[in-house]
Amino acid sequence: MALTRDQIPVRAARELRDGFVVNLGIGMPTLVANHVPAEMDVWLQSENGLLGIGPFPTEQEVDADLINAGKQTVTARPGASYFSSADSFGMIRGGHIDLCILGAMQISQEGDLANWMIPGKMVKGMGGAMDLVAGVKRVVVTMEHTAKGKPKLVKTCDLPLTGKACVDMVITELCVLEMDREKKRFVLKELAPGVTADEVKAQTQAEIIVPAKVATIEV
Amino acid sequence: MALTRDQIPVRAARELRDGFVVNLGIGMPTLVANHVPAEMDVWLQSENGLLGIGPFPTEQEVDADLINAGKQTVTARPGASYFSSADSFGMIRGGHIDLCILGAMQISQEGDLANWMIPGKMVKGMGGAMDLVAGVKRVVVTMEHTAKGKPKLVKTCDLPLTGKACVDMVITELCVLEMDREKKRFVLKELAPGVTADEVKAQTQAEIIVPAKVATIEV
Amino acid sequence: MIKEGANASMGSKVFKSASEAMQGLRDMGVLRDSMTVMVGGFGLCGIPEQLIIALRDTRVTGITCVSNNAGVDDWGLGLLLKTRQIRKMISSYVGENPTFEQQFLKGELEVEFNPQGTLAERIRAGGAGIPAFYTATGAGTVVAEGKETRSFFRPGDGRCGATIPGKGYSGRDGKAPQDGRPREYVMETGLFADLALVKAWKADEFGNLVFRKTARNFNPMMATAAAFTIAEVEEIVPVGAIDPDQVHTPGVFVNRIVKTQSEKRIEQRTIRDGAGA
Amino acid sequence: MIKEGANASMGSKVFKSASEAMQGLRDMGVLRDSMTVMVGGFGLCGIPEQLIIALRDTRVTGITCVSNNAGVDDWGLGLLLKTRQIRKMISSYVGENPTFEQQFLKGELEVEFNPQGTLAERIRAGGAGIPAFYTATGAGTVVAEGKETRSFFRPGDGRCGATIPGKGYSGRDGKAPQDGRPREYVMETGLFADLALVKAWKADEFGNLVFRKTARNFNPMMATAAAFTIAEVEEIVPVGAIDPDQVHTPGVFVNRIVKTQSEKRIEQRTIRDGAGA
Repeated sequence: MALTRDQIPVRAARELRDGFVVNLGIGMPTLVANHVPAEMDVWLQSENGLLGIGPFPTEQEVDADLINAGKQTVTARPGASYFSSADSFGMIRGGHIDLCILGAMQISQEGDLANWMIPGKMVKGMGGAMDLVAGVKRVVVTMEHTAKGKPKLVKTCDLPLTGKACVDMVITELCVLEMDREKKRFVLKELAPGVTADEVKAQTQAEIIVPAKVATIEV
Repeated sequence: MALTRDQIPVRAARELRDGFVVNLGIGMPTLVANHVPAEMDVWLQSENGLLGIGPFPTEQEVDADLINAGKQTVTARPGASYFSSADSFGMIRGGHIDLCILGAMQISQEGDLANWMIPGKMVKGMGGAMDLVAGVKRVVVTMEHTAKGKPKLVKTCDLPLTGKACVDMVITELCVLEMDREKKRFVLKELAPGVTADEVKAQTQAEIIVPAKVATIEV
Repeated sequence: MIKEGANASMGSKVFKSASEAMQGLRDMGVLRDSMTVMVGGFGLCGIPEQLIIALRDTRVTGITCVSNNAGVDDWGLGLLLKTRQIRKMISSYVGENPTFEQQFLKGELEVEFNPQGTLAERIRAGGAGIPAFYTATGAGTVVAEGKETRSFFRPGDGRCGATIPGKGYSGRDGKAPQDGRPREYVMETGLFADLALVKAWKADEFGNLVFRKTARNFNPMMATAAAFTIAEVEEIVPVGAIDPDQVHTPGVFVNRIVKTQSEKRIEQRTIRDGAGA
Repeated sequence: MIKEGANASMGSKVFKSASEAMQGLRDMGVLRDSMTVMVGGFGLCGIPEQLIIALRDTRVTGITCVSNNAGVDDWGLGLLLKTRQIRKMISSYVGENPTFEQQFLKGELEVEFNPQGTLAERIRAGGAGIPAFYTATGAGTVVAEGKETRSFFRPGDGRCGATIPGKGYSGRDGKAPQDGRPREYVMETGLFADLALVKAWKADEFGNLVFRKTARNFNPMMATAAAFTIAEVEEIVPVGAIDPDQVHTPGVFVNRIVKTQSEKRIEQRTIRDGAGA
């Protein structure tokens, strides 16, 4: 059984480590915040200038001057700090963020990422995505394995890239793939319960490495 | 009569304008601060991270955390701000300082400045001088016209440069010279009382422009 | 023109209204058609909302506008789009604006997309006298097209001072932080504007600024990267009332200050589950 | 190695003494002979004085030290010079130190002079992932020797976006700010160290730092430009006790914190005329 949309962020949350500073993209990645283990101290960075995002505000706490990169009202946790966009992207570009989790439209077999131009739609811009994938130490993508039946893991992206060879891990409803930097291919690390490697390969255009033994995603 | 060492900073202070942000070098340039006209509001910047230097402290006010670029204890005036060295030199390099006044060992006829390596002595480093002459909008040099009888205004500097074509004005005990950027030569603007253009020329190796009429420095 | 006469006194920096803060700027050569304007803010957070309206009312046209976003249809830069005063946007994301979309699709509006961090750094660079710098952001993407690229060892590889050009290296590599191989970087240039409109929380009469929470965003760098900077603030305090250690933008960068009543619109009012009661 | 495992928890960041704050760093690969260390401070102002002593006591040798100055004979980096643990200094000014002079003249100590602003910017660049940038500082001087130079229109010339390379331009020009001619710039590279020792006024337990007055100087950038950063502070407060708008260095950049009793020596005690009474 493939993972549900709710289970993908649960699996992604297992990539967190105590003390990590993490940037979560808009959409499904944002939900990872709900699954940080209680005993773990994770600091969420928002590229518009906040380290230490807290929960969404109560009605009384809403503050127009305090939003996240998705322009949602948020709060700041104790120990938070505010800084300029230049300092924020200095933090990102300089490799000081441990992990970012974001979505994708296409990923190439070498880890190229395309996630900023929707084909046939007006280009809205890349926002901070290109900076994040270029600067953050580890880039994890959460996404559906296919789009309208077509593989999103492809040999070469035909959509405009967000970054070259930047994806370290992909988590879909079917599996977890991890980039092998030497071999320049993703390795099938984990399979959703009941999903087979052949099923993954059937829905994957990219050449991937399938080890003899693949673990099952704990759900 | 040539200006005294005390009169040179007085003349230099006339280059100040109300509201100017100014960086003063160590030594004679520092004395310019004593001659800011009372009705004029001039902000002194110290490149170690202070805008708004105040007077030297009283014994009680002395604070090891508050020094100027010459490492002297100072105070901060109301409205002052502290910032990092990176921000300080962003301010300098970015052209946000109106005027700097500093000393010189040699100045070439095209306005090259040499003031950081003393011949025959150990090199101590250029500190912030190269940044100041490259970034500040207007560079004024106060110095003695000659050193041990030898002209300091030369055709070409033989000492290592602090900056190329960076000096806008030179104030010595004999005269005031202003750079003409089109002609790439200094123009004799003012003479000390009783000093003649010929006397200046005799002590100047650099080719300078001497207009038919030259004003007298008011003392 | 770098803050020409900016620091020279023109009386007080404090103006009574946003429109008064624009007065005389045509004569000073700051306001003119085809000018470049930087406008602070991220979404509608920390935008100089009244200054945008005042700029609209000056009727300058052909503006090149450097701003992370383009406002919404009836607020922020959307107001200047509606009146077609903007010719070109330099932004990272412009999603929320049908007027924008319409003009863009008709070819009436030019857009230069910059990665958000590259945009922020270009503005900082312009203000700090850096004409160009290298960044890994956008290497191998359309952002790098037409720009110079070259490889360097990354900062942090091979230790201090080893961030020298990677001679003879032509490939592209991944991002394992310790592999010691050079990486491809794109050369990006500094940005500098005729006018910056910024929003701060507090100013003193010298123009020292303090920003509040995430309303800081692009405002501090923009204040440094224009020939003339006007700050819209919520409170003006006497000189000396701001702790010098807590000034975010020193007054040297600010030419005029105006106190306004901000609407502070919220784009995505999101509240905690069950917290609405 | 960019802050490898820096943020991952190793228990509290707070250590009891400067020497304890050095513990385990050899095993982590941070402390080793021939390492690069950044040390904050301007003169003796804002130097991490106890951490310098603790570093001396680790007996690492062959240090490349990035620091604006080199201390005095018996304090600050002078202590590390005395023990000959420093092989090379990257500094802007090193005047105050006979030990330094002696070793330098004997060729035992290598010195790389950087203009102070270039040094500050190289450190900031290293911390911000910028491998190289251009500056007008030092163009046409010995500082530019062996470095790439090229011409750009300066930021502020020819308006926004015009800071493009000046094609075909080879001359050097003056600095009239509006002449619209390209100017020569020097390429400088980012600096990144194995270890940064910084001095702050206050820290919270997450490592957020607040600096005091001109003791800020090089400390904030250095905290960002090393694989491992230790902060020496005068006060440690609980997480949440520092206003998030007034954090100078976010805690992500700080690995360890130690509270010490600072001597804070003064090099030039200068008092007002007649104020000594």
